[in-house]
Amino acid sequence: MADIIMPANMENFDRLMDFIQVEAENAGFDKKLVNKIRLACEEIIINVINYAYPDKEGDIEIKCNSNKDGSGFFIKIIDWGAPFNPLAKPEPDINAPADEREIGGLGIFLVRKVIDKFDYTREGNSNILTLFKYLS
Amino acid sequence: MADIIMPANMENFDRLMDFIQVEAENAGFDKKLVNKIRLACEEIIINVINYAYPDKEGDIEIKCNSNKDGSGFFIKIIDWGAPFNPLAKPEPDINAPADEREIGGLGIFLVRKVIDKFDYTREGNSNILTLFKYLS
Amino acid sequence: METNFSINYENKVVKVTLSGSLDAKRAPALADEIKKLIGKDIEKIVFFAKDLEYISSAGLRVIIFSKQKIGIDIKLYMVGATEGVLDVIKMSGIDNIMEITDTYEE
Amino acid sequence: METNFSINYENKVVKVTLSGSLDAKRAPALADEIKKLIGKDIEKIVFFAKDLEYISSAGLRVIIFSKQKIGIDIKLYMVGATEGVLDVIKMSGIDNIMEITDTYEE
Ligand SMILES: Nc1ncnc2c1ncn2[C@@H]1O[C@H](COP(=O)(O)OP(=O)(O)O)[C@@H](O)[C@H]1O
Ligand SMILES: Nc1ncnc2c1ncn2[C@@H]1O[C@H](COP(=O)(O)OP(=O)(O)O)[C@@H](O)[C@H]1O
Repeated sequence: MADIIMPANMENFDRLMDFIQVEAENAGFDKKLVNKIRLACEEIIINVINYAYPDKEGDIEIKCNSNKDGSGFFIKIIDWGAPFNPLAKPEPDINAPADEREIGGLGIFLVRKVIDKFDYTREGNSNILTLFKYLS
Repeated sequence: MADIIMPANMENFDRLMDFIQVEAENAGFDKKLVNKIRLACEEIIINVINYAYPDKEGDIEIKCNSNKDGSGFFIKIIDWGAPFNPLAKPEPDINAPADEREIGGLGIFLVRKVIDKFDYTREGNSNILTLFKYLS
Repeated sequence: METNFSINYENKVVKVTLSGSLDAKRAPALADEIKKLIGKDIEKIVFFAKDLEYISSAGLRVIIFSKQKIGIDIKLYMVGATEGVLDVIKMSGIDNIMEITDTYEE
Repeated sequence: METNFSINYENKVVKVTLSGSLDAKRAPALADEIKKLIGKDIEKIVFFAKDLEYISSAGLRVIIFSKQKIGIDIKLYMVGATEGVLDVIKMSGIDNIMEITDTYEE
Protein backbone atom coordinates (compact mmCIF):
# COMPACT_ATOMS: atom_id res chain seq x y z
CA MET A 1 0.00 0.00 0.00
CA ALA A 2 1.19 3.48 -0.81
CA ASP A 3 -0.67 6.75 -0.82
CA ILE A 4 0.11 10.29 -1.90
CA ILE A 5 -1.85 13.55 -1.64
CA MET A 6 -0.84 16.85 -3.12
CA PRO A 7 -2.28 19.87 -4.91
CA ALA A 8 -3.69 18.92 -8.33
CA ASN A 9 -1.53 21.03 -10.63
CA MET A 10 0.90 20.57 -13.50
CA GLU A 11 3.91 21.27 -11.24
CA ASN A 12 3.10 18.04 -9.41
CA PHE A 13 2.36 16.00 -12.54
CA ASP A 14 5.75 14.26 -12.76
CA ARG A 15 5.79 13.48 -9.03
CA LEU A 16 2.36 11.86 -9.25
CA MET A 17 3.28 9.89 -12.35
CA ASP A 18 6.61 8.75 -10.89
CA PHE A 19 4.82 7.59 -7.75
CA ILE A 20 2.49 5.41 -9.83
CA GLN A 21 5.25 4.11 -12.06
CA VAL A 22 7.36 2.93 -9.11
CA GLU A 23 4.35 1.32 -7.41
CA ALA A 24 3.39 -0.49 -10.61
CA GLU A 25 6.96 -1.69 -11.09
CA ASN A 26 7.13 -2.84 -7.47
CA ALA A 27 3.87 -4.73 -7.93
CA GLY A 28 5.62 -6.76 -10.62
CA PHE A 29 4.18 -5.42 -13.88
CA ASP A 30 6.39 -5.64 -16.95
CA LYS A 31 7.32 -2.49 -18.81
CA LYS A 32 4.47 -2.70 -21.29
CA LEU A 33 1.83 -3.04 -18.58
CA VAL A 34 3.48 -0.35 -16.47
CA ASN A 35 3.05 1.98 -19.43
CA LYS A 36 -0.63 1.04 -19.79
CA ILE A 37 -1.13 1.84 -16.12
CA ARG A 38 0.72 5.12 -16.56
CA LEU A 39 -1.49 5.93 -19.53
CA ALA A 40 -4.76 5.30 -17.68
CA CYS A 41 -3.61 7.26 -14.65
CA GLU A 42 -2.28 10.14 -16.70
CA GLU A 43 -5.61 10.58 -18.44
CA ILE A 44 -7.47 10.72 -15.14
CA ILE A 45 -4.88 12.88 -13.38
CA ILE A 46 -4.86 15.40 -16.23
CA ASN A 47 -8.65 15.61 -16.08
CA VAL A 48 -8.55 16.27 -12.34
CA ILE A 49 -5.88 18.95 -12.89
CA ASN A 50 -7.82 20.55 -15.76
CA TYR A 51 -11.44 20.17 -14.79
CA ALA A 52 -12.05 19.15 -11.18
CA TYR A 53 -11.40 22.56 -9.62
CA PRO A 54 -12.55 25.22 -12.09
CA ASP A 55 -12.30 28.20 -9.78
CA LYS A 56 -10.25 27.05 -6.84
CA GLU A 57 -7.17 25.05 -5.94
CA GLY A 58 -7.69 21.49 -4.82
CA ASP A 59 -5.93 18.28 -3.99
CA ILE A 60 -5.58 14.91 -5.66
CA GLU A 61 -4.96 11.66 -3.83
CA ILE A 62 -3.58 8.45 -5.33
CA LYS A 63 -3.63 5.13 -3.53
CA CYS A 64 -1.94 2.03 -4.89
CA ASN A 65 -2.57 -1.42 -3.58
CA SER A 66 -2.10 -5.01 -4.68
CA ASN A 67 -5.20 -7.15 -4.29
CA LYS A 68 -5.34 -9.92 -1.70
CA ASP A 69 -4.15 -12.84 -3.81
CA GLY A 70 -1.51 -10.69 -5.54
CA SER A 71 -3.01 -11.23 -8.98
CA GLY A 72 -3.66 -7.57 -9.62
CA PHE A 73 -3.30 -3.98 -8.62
CA PHE A 74 -5.74 -1.25 -7.59
CA ILE A 75 -5.22 2.44 -8.13
CA LYS A 76 -7.65 4.85 -6.51
CA ILE A 77 -7.65 8.43 -7.75
CA ILE A 78 -9.56 10.81 -5.52
CA ASP A 79 -10.50 14.46 -5.85
CA TRP A 80 -12.77 16.83 -3.95
CA GLY A 81 -14.17 18.66 -6.97
CA ALA A 82 -17.70 18.77 -8.39
CA PRO A 83 -19.32 15.36 -8.89
CA PHE A 84 -18.08 13.85 -12.15
CA ASN A 85 -18.59 10.28 -13.29
CA PRO A 86 -16.28 9.55 -16.20
CA LEU A 87 -18.06 6.26 -16.82
CA ALA A 88 -21.15 8.20 -17.82
CA LYS A 89 -19.32 9.91 -20.72
CA PRO A 90 -20.30 8.80 -24.23
CA GLU A 91 -17.43 7.26 -26.19
CA PRO A 92 -15.81 9.43 -28.86
CA ASP A 93 -16.10 8.44 -32.53
CA ILE A 94 -12.62 7.13 -33.14
CA ASN A 95 -13.47 6.40 -36.75
CA ALA A 96 -14.26 9.99 -37.65
CA PRO A 97 -11.94 11.40 -40.29
CA ALA A 98 -9.14 13.55 -38.90
CA ASP A 99 -10.59 16.78 -40.19
CA GLU A 100 -13.88 16.20 -38.42
CA ARG A 101 -12.48 14.75 -35.28
CA GLU A 102 -12.55 16.88 -32.17
CA ILE A 103 -9.16 17.36 -30.65
CA GLY A 104 -9.55 15.66 -27.30
CA GLY A 105 -12.18 13.35 -25.86
CA LEU A 106 -9.82 10.40 -26.10
CA GLY A 107 -8.69 10.33 -22.49
CA ILE A 108 -11.46 8.37 -20.79
CA PHE A 109 -11.81 6.17 -23.87
CA LEU A 110 -8.18 5.09 -23.50
CA VAL A 111 -8.60 4.44 -19.78
CA ARG A 112 -11.38 1.96 -20.57
CA LYS A 113 -9.20 0.29 -23.19
CA VAL A 114 -6.14 -0.36 -21.04
CA ILE A 115 -7.69 -1.04 -17.64
CA ASP A 116 -9.39 -4.31 -16.64
CA LYS A 117 -11.95 -2.90 -14.19
CA PHE A 118 -13.07 0.61 -13.63
CA ASP A 119 -15.33 1.92 -10.88
CA TYR A 120 -16.66 5.32 -9.85
CA THR A 121 -18.22 6.36 -6.55
CA ARG A 122 -19.08 9.68 -5.00
CA GLU A 123 -18.37 9.61 -1.26
CA GLY A 124 -19.21 12.72 0.71
CA ASN A 125 -17.64 15.52 -1.31
CA SER A 126 -15.09 13.32 -3.05
CA ASN A 127 -14.95 11.57 -6.42
CA ILE A 128 -13.31 8.15 -6.12
CA LEU A 129 -12.20 6.42 -9.28
CA THR A 130 -10.85 2.91 -8.87
CA LEU A 131 -8.80 1.33 -11.64
CA PHE A 132 -7.86 -2.35 -11.51
CA LYS A 133 -5.31 -4.15 -13.64
CA TYR A 134 -4.43 -7.85 -13.60
CA LEU A 135 -0.72 -8.59 -13.37
CA SER A 136 -0.89 -10.66 -16.54
CA MET B 1 -0.13 20.52 1.89
CA ALA B 2 1.23 17.22 0.66
CA ASP B 3 1.13 13.80 2.21
CA ILE B 4 2.71 10.45 1.43
CA ILE B 5 2.34 7.00 3.01
CA MET B 6 4.35 3.93 2.12
CA PRO B 7 6.05 0.94 3.71
CA ALA B 8 8.92 2.01 5.96
CA ASN B 9 11.86 0.33 4.26
CA MET B 10 15.16 1.24 2.61
CA GLU B 11 13.74 0.68 -0.88
CA ASN B 12 11.46 3.67 -0.28
CA PHE B 13 14.12 5.87 1.34
CA ASP B 14 14.92 7.95 -1.75
CA ARG B 15 11.24 8.44 -2.61
CA LEU B 16 10.50 9.72 0.89
CA MET B 17 13.52 12.00 0.90
CA ASP B 18 12.75 13.35 -2.59
CA PHE B 19 9.19 14.07 -1.51
CA ILE B 20 10.44 16.17 1.42
CA GLN B 21 13.10 17.90 -0.62
CA VAL B 22 10.62 19.05 -3.27
CA GLU B 23 8.13 20.21 -0.63
CA ALA B 24 10.81 22.16 1.22
CA GLU B 25 11.98 23.75 -2.03
CA ASN B 26 8.39 24.63 -2.96
CA ALA B 27 7.91 26.20 0.47
CA GLY B 28 10.71 28.60 -0.43
CA PHE B 29 13.67 27.39 1.63
CA ASP B 30 17.12 28.07 0.25
CA LYS B 31 19.46 25.19 -0.48
CA LYS B 32 21.20 25.31 2.88
CA LEU B 33 17.94 25.17 4.83
CA VAL B 34 16.53 22.49 2.51
CA ASN B 35 19.54 20.37 3.43
CA LYS B 36 18.95 20.96 7.16
CA ILE B 37 15.36 19.83 6.72
CA ARG B 38 16.54 16.80 4.76
CA LEU B 39 18.98 16.00 7.54
CA ALA B 40 16.38 16.15 10.32
CA CYS B 41 13.91 14.08 8.31
CA GLU B 42 16.50 11.51 7.27
CA GLU B 43 17.45 10.88 10.90
CA ILE B 44 13.84 10.30 11.89
CA ILE B 45 12.95 8.29 8.79
CA ILE B 46 15.95 6.01 9.25
CA ASN B 47 14.96 5.41 12.86
CA VAL B 48 11.44 4.47 11.81
CA ILE B 49 12.85 2.12 9.16
CA ASN B 50 15.34 0.56 11.59
CA TYR B 51 13.52 0.49 14.90
CA ALA B 52 9.78 1.17 14.70
CA TYR B 53 8.77 -2.27 13.45
CA PRO B 54 11.17 -4.84 14.94
CA ASP B 55 9.27 -7.95 13.91
CA LYS B 56 6.77 -6.81 11.32
CA GLU B 57 6.42 -4.61 8.27
CA GLY B 58 4.86 -1.22 8.79
CA ASP B 59 4.15 2.10 7.14
CA ILE B 60 5.51 5.59 7.47
CA GLU B 61 3.55 8.74 6.70
CA ILE B 62 5.00 12.16 5.97
CA LYS B 63 2.91 15.33 5.86
CA CYS B 64 4.31 18.67 4.81
CA ASN B 65 2.54 21.92 5.38
CA SER B 66 3.37 25.61 5.48
CA ASN B 67 2.08 27.40 8.58
CA LYS B 68 -0.73 29.95 8.34
CA ASP B 69 1.29 33.12 7.94
CA GLY B 70 3.78 31.41 5.60
CA SER B 71 6.72 32.06 7.93
CA GLY B 72 7.55 28.39 8.38
CA PHE B 73 7.01 24.78 7.50
CA PHE B 74 5.74 21.76 9.39
CA ILE B 75 6.74 18.18 8.72
CA LYS B 76 4.85 15.43 10.48
CA ILE B 77 6.42 11.96 10.49
CA ILE B 78 4.05 9.24 11.63
CA ASP B 79 4.52 5.55 12.31
CA TRP B 80 2.39 2.84 13.88
CA GLY B 81 5.16 1.09 15.81
CA ALA B 82 5.73 0.74 19.55
CA PRO B 83 5.52 4.00 21.51
CA PHE B 84 8.81 5.87 21.21
CA ASN B 85 9.42 9.45 22.25
CA PRO B 86 12.72 10.63 20.76
CA LEU B 87 12.57 13.78 22.92
CA ALA B 88 13.03 11.62 25.99
CA LYS B 89 16.42 10.33 24.76
CA PRO B 90 19.50 11.62 26.63
CA GLU B 91 21.91 13.57 24.42
CA PRO B 92 25.09 11.78 23.32
CA ASP B 93 28.47 13.03 24.57
CA ILE B 94 29.75 14.74 21.46
CA ASN B 95 32.99 15.66 23.22
CA ALA B 96 34.01 12.08 23.90
CA PRO B 97 37.27 11.11 22.18
CA ALA B 98 36.80 9.19 18.96
CA ASP B 99 38.03 5.92 20.41
CA GLU B 100 35.47 6.02 23.20
CA ARG B 101 32.60 7.37 21.22
CA GLU B 102 29.78 5.00 20.39
CA ILE B 103 29.16 4.75 16.69
CA GLY B 104 25.69 6.19 16.36
CA GLY B 105 23.41 8.04 18.76
CA LEU B 106 23.89 11.24 16.80
CA GLY B 107 20.63 11.13 14.87
CA ILE B 108 18.17 12.66 17.29
CA PHE B 109 20.85 15.04 18.55
CA LEU B 110 21.21 16.46 15.02
CA VAL B 111 17.45 16.77 14.60
CA ARG B 112 17.32 19.01 17.68
CA LYS B 113 20.19 21.09 16.33
CA VAL B 114 18.76 21.87 12.90
CA ILE B 115 15.03 22.13 13.64
CA ASP B 116 13.35 25.12 15.33
CA LYS B 117 10.54 23.27 17.11
CA PHE B 118 10.08 19.61 17.78
CA ASP B 119 7.03 17.89 19.21
CA TYR B 120 6.06 14.30 19.96
CA THR B 121 2.61 12.86 20.61
CA ARG B 122 1.24 9.35 20.79
CA GLU B 123 -2.23 9.21 19.23
CA GLY B 124 -4.01 5.87 19.32
CA ASN B 125 -1.42 3.43 18.06
CA SER B 126 0.64 5.99 16.18
CA ASN B 127 3.76 8.01 16.99
CA ILE B 128 3.50 11.54 15.61
CA LEU B 129 6.65 13.62 15.42
CA THR B 130 6.21 17.20 14.29
CA LEU B 131 9.20 19.19 13.11
CA PHE B 132 8.93 22.92 12.47
CA LYS B 133 11.40 25.13 10.66
CA TYR B 134 11.19 28.90 10.10
CA LEU B 135 11.74 30.00 6.51
CA SER B 136 14.57 32.28 7.61
CA MET C 1 11.85 10.50 -18.58
CA GLU C 2 12.17 13.54 -20.77
CA THR C 3 10.98 13.80 -24.31
CA ASN C 4 13.74 15.08 -26.44
CA PHE C 5 12.37 15.79 -29.84
CA SER C 6 14.00 17.39 -32.80
CA ILE C 7 12.33 18.87 -35.83
CA ASN C 8 13.75 19.31 -39.27
CA TYR C 9 11.97 20.97 -42.23
CA GLU C 10 13.43 20.55 -45.69
CA ASN C 11 12.05 19.98 -49.22
CA LYS C 12 8.42 20.09 -48.10
CA VAL C 13 9.09 17.33 -45.56
CA VAL C 14 8.98 17.77 -41.79
CA LYS C 15 10.91 15.16 -39.84
CA VAL C 16 10.15 14.87 -36.14
CA THR C 17 12.34 12.56 -34.06
CA LEU C 18 10.76 11.56 -30.77
CA SER C 19 12.19 9.90 -27.68
CA GLY C 20 11.25 9.15 -24.08
CA SER C 21 7.74 10.10 -23.02
CA LEU C 22 5.29 12.19 -25.02
CA ASP C 23 2.88 12.97 -22.19
CA ALA C 24 0.75 15.89 -21.04
CA LYS C 25 3.77 17.63 -19.58
CA ARG C 26 5.94 17.28 -22.64
CA ALA C 27 3.50 17.39 -25.58
CA PRO C 28 2.81 21.17 -25.45
CA ALA C 29 6.41 22.00 -26.39
CA LEU C 30 6.09 19.81 -29.47
CA ALA C 31 2.74 21.40 -30.35
CA ASP C 32 4.42 24.81 -30.12
CA GLU C 33 7.10 23.79 -32.58
CA ILE C 34 4.56 22.35 -34.98
CA LYS C 35 2.50 25.53 -34.81
CA LYS C 36 5.52 27.40 -36.17
CA LEU C 37 5.17 25.39 -39.40
CA ILE C 38 1.62 26.54 -40.10
CA GLY C 39 1.51 28.26 -43.49
CA LYS C 40 4.66 26.58 -44.82
CA ASP C 41 4.54 24.40 -47.93
CA ILE C 42 4.52 20.89 -46.49
CA GLU C 43 3.68 17.56 -48.09
CA LYS C 44 4.70 15.10 -45.39
CA ILE C 45 5.28 14.97 -41.67
CA VAL C 46 7.38 11.98 -40.63
CA PHE C 47 7.50 10.99 -36.97
CA PHE C 48 10.54 8.86 -36.11
CA ALA C 49 9.43 6.97 -33.02
CA LYS C 50 12.02 4.24 -32.48
CA ASP C 51 13.08 5.72 -29.12
CA LEU C 52 9.62 6.85 -28.05
CA GLU C 53 8.72 4.75 -25.02
CA TYR C 54 5.38 6.17 -23.99
CA ILE C 55 2.59 8.23 -25.49
CA SER C 56 -0.68 9.45 -23.96
CA SER C 57 -3.72 11.21 -25.43
CA ALA C 58 -1.83 14.51 -25.09
CA GLY C 59 0.79 13.13 -27.48
CA LEU C 60 -1.81 11.73 -29.88
CA ARG C 61 -3.52 15.08 -29.89
CA VAL C 62 -0.36 16.74 -31.22
CA ILE C 63 -0.34 14.27 -34.09
CA ILE C 64 -4.01 14.85 -34.95
CA PHE C 65 -3.47 18.55 -34.52
CA SER C 66 -0.56 18.58 -36.95
CA LYS C 67 -2.77 17.17 -39.69
CA GLN C 68 -5.63 19.51 -38.87
CA LYS C 69 -3.54 22.65 -38.63
CA ILE C 70 -0.78 22.12 -41.20
CA GLY C 71 -3.13 20.87 -43.86
CA ILE C 72 -5.58 18.03 -44.17
CA ASP C 73 -3.93 16.84 -47.39
CA ILE C 74 -0.48 16.27 -45.98
CA LYS C 75 0.67 12.74 -45.36
CA LEU C 76 1.64 11.62 -41.88
CA TYR C 77 4.14 8.81 -41.30
CA MET C 78 4.95 7.02 -38.07
CA VAL C 79 8.26 5.21 -38.43
CA GLY C 80 9.68 2.50 -36.19
CA ALA C 81 7.20 2.86 -33.33
CA THR C 82 7.57 0.26 -30.58
CA GLU C 83 4.76 -2.14 -29.78
CA GLY C 84 3.50 -0.22 -26.76
CA VAL C 85 3.26 3.08 -28.62
CA LEU C 86 1.69 1.36 -31.61
CA ASP C 87 -0.96 -0.18 -29.35
CA VAL C 88 -2.02 3.24 -28.15
CA ILE C 89 -2.07 4.63 -31.69
CA LYS C 90 -4.26 1.76 -32.89
CA MET C 91 -6.57 1.85 -29.88
CA SER C 92 -7.36 5.45 -30.58
CA GLY C 93 -7.85 4.94 -34.32
CA ILE C 94 -5.04 7.36 -35.22
CA ASP C 95 -3.60 4.63 -37.42
CA ASN C 96 -6.36 5.57 -39.88
CA ILE C 97 -4.90 8.99 -40.48
CA MET C 98 -1.26 8.03 -40.85
CA GLU C 99 0.98 5.52 -42.54
CA ILE C 100 2.73 3.22 -40.10
CA THR C 101 6.03 1.83 -41.30
CA ASP C 102 9.10 0.15 -39.87
CA THR C 103 11.59 2.16 -41.85
CA TYR C 104 11.55 5.29 -43.94
CA GLU C 105 13.10 5.83 -47.31
CA GLU C 106 13.78 9.31 -48.60
CA MET D 1 21.63 12.82 -5.93
CA GLU D 2 24.10 10.01 -5.97
CA THR D 3 27.30 9.90 -4.00
CA ASN D 4 30.09 9.05 -6.29
CA PHE D 5 33.16 8.46 -4.22
CA SER D 6 36.57 7.28 -5.26
CA ILE D 7 39.26 5.88 -3.03
CA ASN D 8 42.97 5.85 -3.63
CA TYR D 9 45.61 4.25 -1.33
CA GLU D 10 49.24 5.07 -1.88
CA ASN D 11 52.30 5.77 0.35
CA LYS D 12 50.38 5.20 3.60
CA VAL D 13 47.80 7.82 2.55
CA VAL D 14 44.15 7.07 1.72
CA LYS D 15 42.45 9.72 -0.40
CA VAL D 16 38.67 9.63 -0.51
CA THR D 17 36.92 11.98 -2.94
CA LEU D 18 33.26 12.55 -2.10
CA SER D 19 30.44 14.12 -4.09
CA GLY D 20 26.66 14.47 -3.97
CA SER D 21 24.91 13.08 -0.89
CA LEU D 22 26.50 10.93 1.78
CA ASP D 23 23.29 9.69 3.36
CA ALA D 24 21.97 6.48 4.93
CA LYS D 25 21.43 4.96 1.50
CA ARG D 26 24.87 5.76 0.17
CA ALA D 27 27.14 5.64 3.23
CA PRO D 28 27.24 1.81 3.55
CA ALA D 29 29.05 1.43 0.22
CA LEU D 30 31.76 3.81 1.43
CA ALA D 31 32.01 1.95 4.75
CA ASP D 32 32.50 -1.28 2.80
CA GLU D 33 35.39 0.21 0.85
CA ILE D 34 37.00 1.56 4.01
CA LYS D 35 36.69 -1.83 5.70
CA LYS D 36 38.88 -3.26 2.94
CA LEU D 37 41.72 -1.06 4.21
CA ILE D 38 41.71 -2.51 7.72
CA GLY D 39 45.14 -3.96 8.49
CA LYS D 40 47.00 -1.88 5.90
CA ASP D 41 49.76 0.51 6.94
CA ILE D 42 47.99 3.88 6.91
CA GLU D 43 49.03 7.24 8.38
CA LYS D 44 46.40 9.57 6.93
CA ILE D 45 42.93 9.47 5.51
CA VAL D 46 42.09 12.57 3.48
CA PHE D 47 38.47 13.26 2.56
CA PHE D 48 38.12 15.64 -0.39
CA ALA D 49 34.69 17.14 0.09
CA LYS D 50 34.50 20.09 -2.31
CA ASP D 51 31.63 18.46 -4.24
CA LEU D 52 29.91 16.90 -1.25
CA GLU D 53 26.55 18.66 -0.95
CA TYR D 54 24.93 16.83 1.93
CA ILE D 55 25.94 14.61 4.82
CA SER D 56 23.83 12.95 7.51
CA SER D 57 24.72 11.00 10.67
CA ALA D 58 25.17 7.90 8.50
CA GLY D 59 27.95 9.71 6.65
CA LEU D 60 29.53 11.04 9.84
CA ARG D 61 29.49 7.54 11.23
CA VAL D 62 31.66 6.31 8.34
CA ILE D 63 34.22 8.98 9.21
CA ILE D 64 34.26 8.11 12.92
CA PHE D 65 34.34 4.46 11.99
CA SER D 66 37.37 4.92 9.74
CA LYS D 67 39.37 6.30 12.67
CA GLN D 68 38.17 3.61 15.05
CA LYS D 69 38.74 0.70 12.71
CA ILE D 70 41.78 1.70 10.68
CA GLY D 71 43.71 2.92 13.70
CA ILE D 72 43.17 5.49 16.37
CA ASP D 73 46.54 7.12 15.65
CA ILE D 74 45.89 7.91 12.01
CA LYS D 75 45.22 11.49 11.03
CA LEU D 76 41.95 12.43 9.35
CA TYR D 77 41.70 15.42 7.04
CA MET D 78 38.57 17.03 5.62
CA VAL D 79 39.48 19.19 2.66
CA GLY D 80 37.37 21.86 0.98
CA ALA D 81 34.07 21.02 2.66
CA THR D 82 31.23 23.42 1.86
CA GLU D 83 29.56 25.46 4.59
CA GLY D 84 26.53 23.18 4.94
CA VAL D 85 28.61 20.04 5.33
CA LEU D 86 30.98 21.81 7.72
CA ASP D 87 28.02 22.90 9.87
CA VAL D 88 26.95 19.29 10.32
CA ILE D 89 30.52 18.19 11.10
CA LYS D 90 30.89 20.91 13.73
CA MET D 91 27.47 20.35 15.27
CA SER D 92 28.32 16.76 15.89
CA GLY D 93 31.79 17.49 17.29
CA ILE D 94 33.54 15.47 14.59
CA ASP D 95 35.75 18.49 13.95
CA ASN D 96 37.58 17.44 17.14
CA ILE D 97 38.83 14.26 15.57
CA MET D 98 39.94 15.60 12.21
CA GLU D 99 41.82 18.45 10.65
CA ILE D 100 39.63 20.72 8.57
CA THR D 101 41.41 22.54 5.76
CA ASP D 102 40.57 24.43 2.62
CA THR D 103 43.25 22.84 0.49
CA TYR D 104 45.56 19.87 0.77
CA GLU D 105 49.25 19.78 0.03
CA GLU D 106 51.00 16.49 -0.57
N1 LIG E 1 -12.67 15.41 -13.31
C1 LIG E 1 -13.50 16.00 -14.19
N2 LIG E 1 -14.39 16.94 -13.77
C2 LIG E 1 -15.21 17.55 -14.66
N3 LIG E 1 -15.23 17.29 -15.97
C3 LIG E 1 -14.40 16.39 -16.46
C4 LIG E 1 -13.48 15.68 -15.60
N4 LIG E 1 -12.79 14.81 -16.36
C5 LIG E 1 -13.22 14.96 -17.61
N5 LIG E 1 -14.19 15.90 -17.70
C6 LIG E 1 -14.92 16.29 -18.94
O1 LIG E 1 -14.96 15.15 -19.79
C7 LIG E 1 -14.42 15.47 -21.08
C8 LIG E 1 -13.75 14.26 -21.70
O2 LIG E 1 -12.57 13.93 -21.00
P1 LIG E 1 -11.49 13.05 -21.72
O3 LIG E 1 -12.14 11.82 -22.26
O4 LIG E 1 -10.34 12.83 -20.79
O5 LIG E 1 -10.99 13.89 -22.95
P2 LIG E 1 -10.22 15.28 -23.05
O6 LIG E 1 -9.81 15.71 -21.69
O7 LIG E 1 -9.09 14.93 -23.94
O8 LIG E 1 -11.21 16.22 -23.69
C9 LIG E 1 -13.48 16.62 -20.82
O9 LIG E 1 -13.29 17.39 -21.97
C10 LIG E 1 -14.21 17.37 -19.72
O10 LIG E 1 -15.19 18.23 -20.25
N1 LIG F 1 11.34 4.97 16.10
C1 LIG F 1 12.06 4.34 17.08
N2 LIG F 1 11.53 3.30 17.76
C2 LIG F 1 12.27 2.70 18.72
N3 LIG F 1 13.51 3.04 19.07
C3 LIG F 1 14.09 4.07 18.45
C4 LIG F 1 13.40 4.78 17.43
N4 LIG F 1 14.22 5.77 17.00
C5 LIG F 1 15.35 5.68 17.71
N5 LIG F 1 15.30 4.66 18.59
C6 LIG F 1 16.37 4.30 19.55
O1 LIG F 1 17.06 5.49 19.89
C7 LIG F 1 18.48 5.33 19.65
C8 LIG F 1 19.09 6.65 19.25
O2 LIG F 1 18.66 7.03 17.97
P1 LIG F 1 19.51 8.10 17.14
O3 LIG F 1 19.75 9.28 17.99
O4 LIG F 1 18.84 8.35 15.86
O5 LIG F 1 20.91 7.40 16.89
P2 LIG F 1 21.32 6.11 16.05
O6 LIG F 1 20.13 5.63 15.29
O7 LIG F 1 22.40 6.65 15.19
O8 LIG F 1 21.82 5.13 17.06
C9 LIG F 1 18.56 4.25 18.59
O9 LIG F 1 19.77 3.60 18.60
C10 LIG F 1 17.39 3.35 18.96
O10 LIG F 1 17.77 2.44 19.97
